[in-house]
Amino acid sequence: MAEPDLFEAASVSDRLQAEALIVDVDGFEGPLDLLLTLSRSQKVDLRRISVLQLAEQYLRFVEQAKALRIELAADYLVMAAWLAFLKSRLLLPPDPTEAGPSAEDMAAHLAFQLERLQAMREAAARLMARDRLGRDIFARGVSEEVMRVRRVTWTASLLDLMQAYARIRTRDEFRPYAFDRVNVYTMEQALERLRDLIGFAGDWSDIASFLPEGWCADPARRRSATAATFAAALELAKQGQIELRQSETFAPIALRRRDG
Amino acid sequence: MTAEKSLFEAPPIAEQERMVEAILFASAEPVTVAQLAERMPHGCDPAEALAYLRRRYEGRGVRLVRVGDAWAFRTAPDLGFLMQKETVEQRKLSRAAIETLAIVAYHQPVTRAEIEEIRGVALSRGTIDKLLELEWVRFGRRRMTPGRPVTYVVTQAFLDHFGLESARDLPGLKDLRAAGLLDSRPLPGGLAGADEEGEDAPGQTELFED
Amino acid sequence: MTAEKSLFEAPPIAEQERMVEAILFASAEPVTVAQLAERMPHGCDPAEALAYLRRRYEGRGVRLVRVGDAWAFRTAPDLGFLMQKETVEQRKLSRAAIETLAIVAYHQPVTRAEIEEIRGVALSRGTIDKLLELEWVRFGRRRMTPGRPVTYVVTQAFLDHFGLESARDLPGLKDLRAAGLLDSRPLPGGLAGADEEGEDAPGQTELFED
Repeated sequence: MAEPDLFEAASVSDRLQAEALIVDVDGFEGPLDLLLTLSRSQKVDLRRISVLQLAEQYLRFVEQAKALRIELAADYLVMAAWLAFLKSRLLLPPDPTEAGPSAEDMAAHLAFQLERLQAMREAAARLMARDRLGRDIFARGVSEEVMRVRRVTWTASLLDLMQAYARIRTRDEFRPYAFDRVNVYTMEQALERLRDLIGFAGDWSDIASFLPEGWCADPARRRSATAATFAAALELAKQGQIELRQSETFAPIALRRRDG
Repeated sequence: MTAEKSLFEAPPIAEQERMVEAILFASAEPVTVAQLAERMPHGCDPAEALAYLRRRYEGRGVRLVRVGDAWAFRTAPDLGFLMQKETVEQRKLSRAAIETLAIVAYHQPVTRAEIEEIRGVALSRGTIDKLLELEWVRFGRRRMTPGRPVTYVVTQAFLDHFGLESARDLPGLKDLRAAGLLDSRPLPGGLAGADEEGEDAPGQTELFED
Repeated sequence: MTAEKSLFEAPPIAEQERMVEAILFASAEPVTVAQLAERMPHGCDPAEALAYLRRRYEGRGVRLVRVGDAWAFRTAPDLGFLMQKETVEQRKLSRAAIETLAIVAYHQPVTRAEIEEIRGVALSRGTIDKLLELEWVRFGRRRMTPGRPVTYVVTQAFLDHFGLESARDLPGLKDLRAAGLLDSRPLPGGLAGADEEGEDAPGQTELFED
């Protein structure tokens, strides 16, 4: 660790650069980007980078950020934890009983990721520097306007299609209420049934026992019948024909005929 | 580059001819000699370059023609018959048609009733007819349910038009969401999970399922 | 030369060359060989005509260029300086969008998770959206791995914009491949988990579909 690094840099300009790095943490596109920037201070080919040194640089960066009370996003801290782990694995002699990848494999993979990211950066730069249509190269300014046959074609882009589908699918919760006559048990039906049955309910009985036959198996139908029966029970209680009772929240609701 | 040394020497006439060729090609309107001179390096002689260029294109598929006091490339008159396809007028599909098409693509094979169920409105006759006529949608197998309704599926022409390799490659709701095309507002009532499998399950069952 | 004995003989090749020239000149968009064949008289061989035409325009102010399986006339790159008037304002792409575009181009077909793995950061919502909107990127085949994630590939418009004949002509592609930098190597032990979320997790539902 005798080599000078970014944060022990002697010269003022190096130190200023280091501070700029810290303050500009928002300018980085994630921890890998930051690592790539840090790796440049080693001034070697990415293939010969010292991952251990890089891990130390990164951890120091995180500490400095903490000292300066700069909030780092979670993924920077995850990376810091992983690098701290990697660093300890690299420094300690390998534990033969430990399963999983060796510290060297992990370090090599990190170096590979950095190299690959760097390669993509360079590729992107080369791509953007090419002669580009509309800037360096030009298409025909006018398409020929020989209007002999006017044929209408209908067009739509994939984006239109997807947006339409997304629109429909997110509209579901706002769509006009369509009445499902097959699977909906109405309050009127429930009232009628309850009125007929409460004559037999002299004692407390679970409201669930009043559900109509054939409405208990299918969850959707049971839900509808339960809701209607409950509403009907409330209505009858309001009219003073029955009493309702529930021992605690979510406990079964029981009803009985009200005498007198 | 040519522009630099032009202070002293105009580019060779062959080079000037190339310049006129490129300018006329890329311009949306006919270009006058004065406009050419303005855009070309100092000392150029666009009129002379034009004369060479005109000769070069004699008898070719396009010709250099004079339009008023300006110049433009035009298709050779005898080849006008080839230009019929250029007159095609492109119109956007109606919203109803796009939505119907999207539903067929994502839910195929799908019946008319199911399309109406998902869109929440009746399907007008013209909408499906238009999609059939475009050959983006065709009839699929009849559904083996009472009434044996016909189903609709998308065609190879549909896949070609939308640059898809198969209907299975249509992005799912999660992809739409990831691409920012869909609000990630969760659906109410525990439907949040159901919509992830949207590509496979017909929509109406989701509305009522647990 | 003519494959079928047609009632009428195909026009001489010089005439076919003129036809291809006229059609391509008239269109701002690249035209495929199949589209040319469709518009030209029966028995024509557009591919051969194209070869002649390309040679004819070598070194001219406009050139015949190949874009994927299509062809177009484009101005010569060295004359771009004359065209300031025609220059269309290029909207500046974000750094994330540029990198994502390069990754799609060099690694295609590529999934969202792979893009995130390479960049080491989650892909923000608008990034892919922007590239889809520019029509530089489109959806490719779904990957046949758990979750069947969609993949992204570059389009013909991308090739056209960057003056590439095909995706194989991407600058430096061979070297990158030789250096193993286009491999997708699994990470030993797993680094920062953020990359693997979205793509696979919701897909599980598909494994359990009926």
